[in-house]
Amino acid sequence: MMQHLISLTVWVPILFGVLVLLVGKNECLARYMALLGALLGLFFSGVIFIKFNGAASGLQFVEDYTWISNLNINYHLGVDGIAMPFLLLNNFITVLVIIAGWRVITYKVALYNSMFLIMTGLMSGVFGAVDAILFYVFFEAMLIPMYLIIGVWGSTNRVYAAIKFFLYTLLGSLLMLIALIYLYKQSNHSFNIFNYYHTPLTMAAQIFIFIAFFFSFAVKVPMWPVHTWLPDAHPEAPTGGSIVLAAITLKIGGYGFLRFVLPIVPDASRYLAPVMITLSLIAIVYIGFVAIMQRDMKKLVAYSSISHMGFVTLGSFLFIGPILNTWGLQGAIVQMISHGFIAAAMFMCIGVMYDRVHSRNIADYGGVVNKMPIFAAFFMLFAMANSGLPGTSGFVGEFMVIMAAVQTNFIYALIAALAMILGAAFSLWMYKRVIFGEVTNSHVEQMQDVNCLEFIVLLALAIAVIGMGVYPEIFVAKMQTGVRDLVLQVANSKLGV
Amino acid sequence: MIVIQQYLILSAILFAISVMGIFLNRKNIIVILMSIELMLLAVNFNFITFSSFLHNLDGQIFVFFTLTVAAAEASIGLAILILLFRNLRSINVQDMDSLQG
Amino acid sequence: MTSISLCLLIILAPLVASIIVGLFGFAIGKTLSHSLTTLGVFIATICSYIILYRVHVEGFSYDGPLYTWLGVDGQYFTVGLLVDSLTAIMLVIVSSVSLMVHIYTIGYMAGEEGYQRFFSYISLFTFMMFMLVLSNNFVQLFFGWEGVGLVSYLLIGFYYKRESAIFANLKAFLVNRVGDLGFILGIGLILANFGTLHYQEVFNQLPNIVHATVPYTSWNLITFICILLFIGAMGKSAQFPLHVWLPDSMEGPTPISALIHAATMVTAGIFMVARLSPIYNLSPTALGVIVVLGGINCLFLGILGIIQNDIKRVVAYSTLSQLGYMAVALGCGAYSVAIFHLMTHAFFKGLLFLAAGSVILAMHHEQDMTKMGGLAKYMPVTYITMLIGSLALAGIPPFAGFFSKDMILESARVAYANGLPGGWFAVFATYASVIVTAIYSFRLIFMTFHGEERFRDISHHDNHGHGHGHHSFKHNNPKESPWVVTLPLILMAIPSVIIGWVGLNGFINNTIFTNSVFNYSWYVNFIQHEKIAPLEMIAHSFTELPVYLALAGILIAWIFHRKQYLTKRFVNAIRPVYFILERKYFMDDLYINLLAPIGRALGDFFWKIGDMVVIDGLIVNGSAKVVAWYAKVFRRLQSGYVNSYATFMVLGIILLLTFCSKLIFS
Amino acid sequence: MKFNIVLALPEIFLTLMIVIMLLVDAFSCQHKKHLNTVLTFITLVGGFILQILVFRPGTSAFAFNQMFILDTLAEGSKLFIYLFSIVILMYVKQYINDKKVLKGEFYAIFLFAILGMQVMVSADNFLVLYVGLELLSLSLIGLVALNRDSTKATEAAMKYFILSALASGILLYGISFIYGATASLQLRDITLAIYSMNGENNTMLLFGLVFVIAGLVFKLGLVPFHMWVPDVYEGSSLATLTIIATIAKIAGIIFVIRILFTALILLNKEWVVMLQILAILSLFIGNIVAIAQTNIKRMLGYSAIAHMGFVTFGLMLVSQAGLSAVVFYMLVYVITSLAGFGVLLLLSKDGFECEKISDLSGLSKIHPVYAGIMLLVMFSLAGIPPLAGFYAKFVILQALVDSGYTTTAIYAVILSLIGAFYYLRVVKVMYFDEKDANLQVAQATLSTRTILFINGGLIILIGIAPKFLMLISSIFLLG
Repeated sequence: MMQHLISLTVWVPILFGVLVLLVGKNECLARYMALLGALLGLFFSGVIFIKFNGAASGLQFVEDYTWISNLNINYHLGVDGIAMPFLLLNNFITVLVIIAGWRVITYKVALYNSMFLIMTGLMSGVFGAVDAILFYVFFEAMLIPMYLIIGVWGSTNRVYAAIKFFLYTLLGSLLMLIALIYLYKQSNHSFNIFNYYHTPLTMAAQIFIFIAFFFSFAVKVPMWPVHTWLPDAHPEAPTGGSIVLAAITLKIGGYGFLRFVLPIVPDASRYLAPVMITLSLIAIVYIGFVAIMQRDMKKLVAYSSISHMGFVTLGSFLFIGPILNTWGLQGAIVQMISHGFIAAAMFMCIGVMYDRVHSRNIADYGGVVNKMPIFAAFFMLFAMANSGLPGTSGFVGEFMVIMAAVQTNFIYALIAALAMILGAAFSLWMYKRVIFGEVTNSHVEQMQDVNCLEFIVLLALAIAVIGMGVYPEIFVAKMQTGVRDLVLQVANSKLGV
Repeated sequence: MIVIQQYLILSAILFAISVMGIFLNRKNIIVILMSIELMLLAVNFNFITFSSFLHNLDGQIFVFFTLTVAAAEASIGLAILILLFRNLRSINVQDMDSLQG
Repeated sequence: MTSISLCLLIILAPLVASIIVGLFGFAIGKTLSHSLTTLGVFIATICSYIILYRVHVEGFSYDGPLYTWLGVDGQYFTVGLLVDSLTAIMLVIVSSVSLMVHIYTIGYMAGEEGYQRFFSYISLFTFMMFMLVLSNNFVQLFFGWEGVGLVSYLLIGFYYKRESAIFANLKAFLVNRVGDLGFILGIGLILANFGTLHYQEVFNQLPNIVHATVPYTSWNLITFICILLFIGAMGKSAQFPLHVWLPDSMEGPTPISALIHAATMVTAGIFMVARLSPIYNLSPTALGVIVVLGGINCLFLGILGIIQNDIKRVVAYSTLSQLGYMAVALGCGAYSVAIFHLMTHAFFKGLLFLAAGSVILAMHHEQDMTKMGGLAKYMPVTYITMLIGSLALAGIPPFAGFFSKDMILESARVAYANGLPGGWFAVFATYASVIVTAIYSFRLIFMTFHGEERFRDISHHDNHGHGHGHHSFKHNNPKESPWVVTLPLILMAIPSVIIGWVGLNGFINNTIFTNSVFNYSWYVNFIQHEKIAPLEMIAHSFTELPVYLALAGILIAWIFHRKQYLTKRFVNAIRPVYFILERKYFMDDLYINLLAPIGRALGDFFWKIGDMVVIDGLIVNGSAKVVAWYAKVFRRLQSGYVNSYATFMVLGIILLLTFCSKLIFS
Repeated sequence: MKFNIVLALPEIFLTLMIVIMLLVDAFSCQHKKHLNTVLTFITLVGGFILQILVFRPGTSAFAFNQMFILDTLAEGSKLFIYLFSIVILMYVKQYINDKKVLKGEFYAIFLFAILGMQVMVSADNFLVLYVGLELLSLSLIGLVALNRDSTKATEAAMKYFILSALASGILLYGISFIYGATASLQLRDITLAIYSMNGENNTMLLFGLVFVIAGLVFKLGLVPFHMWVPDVYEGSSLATLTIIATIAKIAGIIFVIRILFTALILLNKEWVVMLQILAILSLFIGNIVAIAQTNIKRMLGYSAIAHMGFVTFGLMLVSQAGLSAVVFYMLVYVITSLAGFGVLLLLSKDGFECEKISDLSGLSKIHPVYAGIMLLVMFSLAGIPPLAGFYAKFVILQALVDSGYTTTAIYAVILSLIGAFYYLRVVKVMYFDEKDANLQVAQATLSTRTILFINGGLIILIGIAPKFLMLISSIFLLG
């Protein structure tokens, strides 16, 4: 049992997903079953989180079985300090998504719940995989449920969004596949990711691999300029879809940079770091400005996600001399987890309003606080977190990355810190127009405050956001060793070997 | 003395004629069927030439088979042609264009 | 109880009260809500005084962690406590004013919507302010810094239905964020160069860094850090040019104007600089910058106070001006004097705001002074306390403001004499501002409490929508406010009178802050030569210019009040200047009509051109279109004619032959 | 020893059964519909069992003066052809019964086609190869033309006939040159003869090679010898198409492997270049033009061109890894396609042919299980893990990169990305669009549904445990 915790985290939700499909006719049972599956996933990942030894180096909860022996592909799972928090985040969010969709989703209930459970399992697999092909399988398989989620339960422009999302991400991942196969060849036919860490590579090869990985992960993150699928996919997806997409799927991109790009091609990373930093800074500022002007709330939050994820990529590529900046790296991870909570919360809030008014347009709202004071309070908290208020999780990651950026180059920090202004501008301006003011129209007039289920979800997220802001050490302590090992790994050049 | 090349050139010419009969012909399908026959004959000619020059009987045996198959082919071809005419009221190559793109 | 537990109690009592009232306020009712929060702050106040006693008398001090907030790369950031004399004084100021405001609010907000919410907010604010002053490191300071900003945002927008209020709070937050940008970069540079964010550890390392420069430039690192940090202070303490949010913040209910926008939050920047005095002492350049900005605030923003008709705005501009004074004191290296003024200002300005609130309450939420007048006989307590406040503000001896302000003038002269960059401007601005201060504060007194009773003609229209209905004073007179309102006024008036006497020696001679605030050497030298005591100082003052300037100011205010035609003529004479003043030096226009539209235009440009046209249109959909175009072209090859199919096969053979031809003919 | 007729026992049994069926069909009354089906089933199962019985694992046995070979490659592909034929039979029986025009001939010709394939995969001599090929081609043409009243079907049959006759002419012409250069029709003897030339350039041989390759790739449908594929796919009835698109492809690829890897292996330097260029063209045309299609059969035709291009990448590597990748790819491709055609067949009823992509509109609401299987098929064809199709692509790409063809691999994945678009469109139609009024679900027997379900399940199962099938495909090449 203990040795198979990651497997359980991966397969139990998937199994439940299939079961939910099978009992599809009985919607009520399907819902409870889905909740049970999600809770079990949360339970297992929670056990992993608690049992995880933050001081120990290397992988924990390792499972290694032969899978496809002729190609030396193994069913090899394990987590280190970098991957572990994401498992918890992932399962936590899924529970909330299931609850959030409890009453709202009435169309193809079983399929909806099952898709989310399968998604969770697959994403847990992504974070738990040690074998590159296993990783890739989970990584790509996610596309299928996500495609359906966007396409089936999305709104008007869903088909375009779903296909765009799919092809965009597929483009990246196919190139990654080639890079993985290339690495397989270079590393004496091994698909173990950690073997790649010690595989000597020439600079040309490293740059090639970097570009391949870049396409794959930058699209997922998404980095400017390969970000345009996100503002289309988010608004079109149903609330749960947006939440999962923003909270977890994007993190896979950031995780990929840490797990693959930096340690496997350290020299190319160093060499191309200025490019990555530039793109990240563009994302932070350019997208920040774009977000200000959005009229669609979900688009706004989508753009704000891109801007926030800019901190992740920025933090991941801050070098001081040849050494990767621990602050930046740690900050990137914290930012990812924090953004998981905040983006989920923001989309949840918008979803709550959407369910009542059926519009995402800022102009269709105004004075919501008069009708939904409790909701307005939650939304305020999350909007503030989104603009990086200290005491909320949104601050911690940004703070660490900015600290790291100052150490590398003051100008980077200056530009990155503009996010403080822009973040506040787009979050609070939207908040002002939507929540404050007199009740503007009859739709708002009829709005009811949050119901019990919504309250539970929002409360859980609020606790997460504040908890992570006030006491981030609970997460950070578990990552320390993982991050340190990564920094040491990246410090080694592969050229001279 | 006739050298092997001359035989081969002859059969090549026959082959070329038959191929051109297929791809230059825009009118009648019958002509195409005839071209196919001619093509097989060109091949047969080649086989026999080689068989004779190599003193190896395999080529000639092959020719028997080819001829038999050619007969079968012709019968099927004509059968389809009839069907086609029944459906299209035409055996014009250019009229056979409902499947395209 | 140990002092640490006391400090924890100080922090937690308002927080717990705030959370309980915030979450369950609707359930526990108004009375319990205000009792609970007031009790929380009361406990904090008591504890603060105990701490002050222990620090001041028993010499207690503490600097230690509470818990580890974050650990990276072997560096641990803790949430900790720093208790020393500066903290103790600040605790007392904050808790006292906060307690007064809590009590006052019971009366002021009675019957308003969101009563519990308001109490929850101000308690939360008190907590954040305590976090700010008690912090022993920059991160926690920043937490408190932003936390008070958050509550300020919430409170300015308290009347969330009012468009002007929700505009003002957004503006306040954004302008503050501009300051915070500098602040966090300053923190970043400190971390990068000192390797720690703990105050004491930073101070300890200062000698190693003194001559360091910013990479790739020849700028002095310390100066750079100081200026960046001061940019933060400029936001929070409303220094020019980031002052624009403060006048607008008067949209919030009056108690918070007193608490947040006069007494405590806006002085956070002053506190921060004083707290970091060891760093600032190393950079005369940074001090020069502070002095000049402070001077601008002090004089030019003070002048704006003269032309305001909104009673709260007058006080608000006066706050800007006084913050300018504090900044000048900081810039002159007289940090303890700045804190001194901070303290006296907290009381008399808090008093002024509360009294103004009392007037507003009596006038049924009318804030325009042109619709008041002659209130003195109806509201004696308010009148007297407000007069005390104004006298203190104008710096008339022996009120509290006199001592602190006089020392600021003194320190400006000292700094100028010692060659501080921009020192001359500081001297000029502070002196000129004395007269300005007197004019606007007494203009307020005269317009509100004296002269004809203009309010009689005005049918008051209710613009709050909280159920007062329509009132008019045709037949009934304005009434003095209830005791919960006047009690705080009286309680605040007392320190406004005496605090200068009490604190003078400690602050001026810096005996009180021996280990926490370090004045610049020229000021220290100056003070050593002059032994200053209250009575001597008062006596001495009559031989000096400032008192006469203040008196002149009062006189001018009186003349303009009495002779309205003179006012009009004067205004006509300086029409262009008056226009500039009316537009507030175009600062609001700069932000609202220039910078904000540029930002929005950039956003639109990036979105519609960058994202939609270039990336999506050209690259993403463009490549899809190219593929679709290819599909159209290549499907035409499949013409449907069997002879063309055969042609392709033959072409294929030719293609294969060409690939083989090299081998054939080589 | 030399005659060894036992090895050909399954084929002989097949032939006998065909004759019996023709007789039965001629004399039985019309309403005994099921008799033909049952007989076909018995034939296929019998053939399958006999095939197992006659083979001694791990050996390569010859018969008929070495003209007929039974090695693991032949045995394996034969077994799979029987197996898949049984599946096809299950899928098509309802469809055939519903269609009034198609009678018992269908089964007879179907069996003839199978016989042709069996002969082809076992041939070790150009003559046998040719006979098998023609038997297969002519049967398929017959099957296409069986839909007599349809203009499209007859047109497709005519085009298929003309082009495949041209192709066999080209092939024969090539064979004649090879025969002329090596004085043999025996595949193994040809290798020896080429070996004895010591790498000297022999114009005749190379000339023959080009023509043989052209004839071969016609069967696979590589560009520019692909023109018949979309037309025939569109024109054939679904039942016929299922045969053409699945088992015929297996036979075709084994046929190509036989010729290239047995007879012409020493000329690989020459044919690798040719195959590479053809494969590149096929990927391009197949994937790009498929995007513009509205008919799902035609779209699958183009997709088949692209897939064959992918397979050819495996062939051109001339390595054990490449070949086993090819076999694996083919098996996965056939299994996946079978499920797809199965669904389409079950959706066609009473003369309604489910062939427009839009015919599938809203399938997920009408029949979620079929929609689910179709979804798996589409994603598998697009090569999305964890479905079988991914591993098929993966092994080919892996083999490509391992042999240093990294650029080719990148090209291949970029075109698969474009390819993914049209598969996605099918899913989109099924899941995102509103119901189509025409669409009805045919009543299928339990056995058919079970088979379809297993077939769909296999797509996932192979995805989860691809090792088993990979093992099988490497066993193929032991002989």
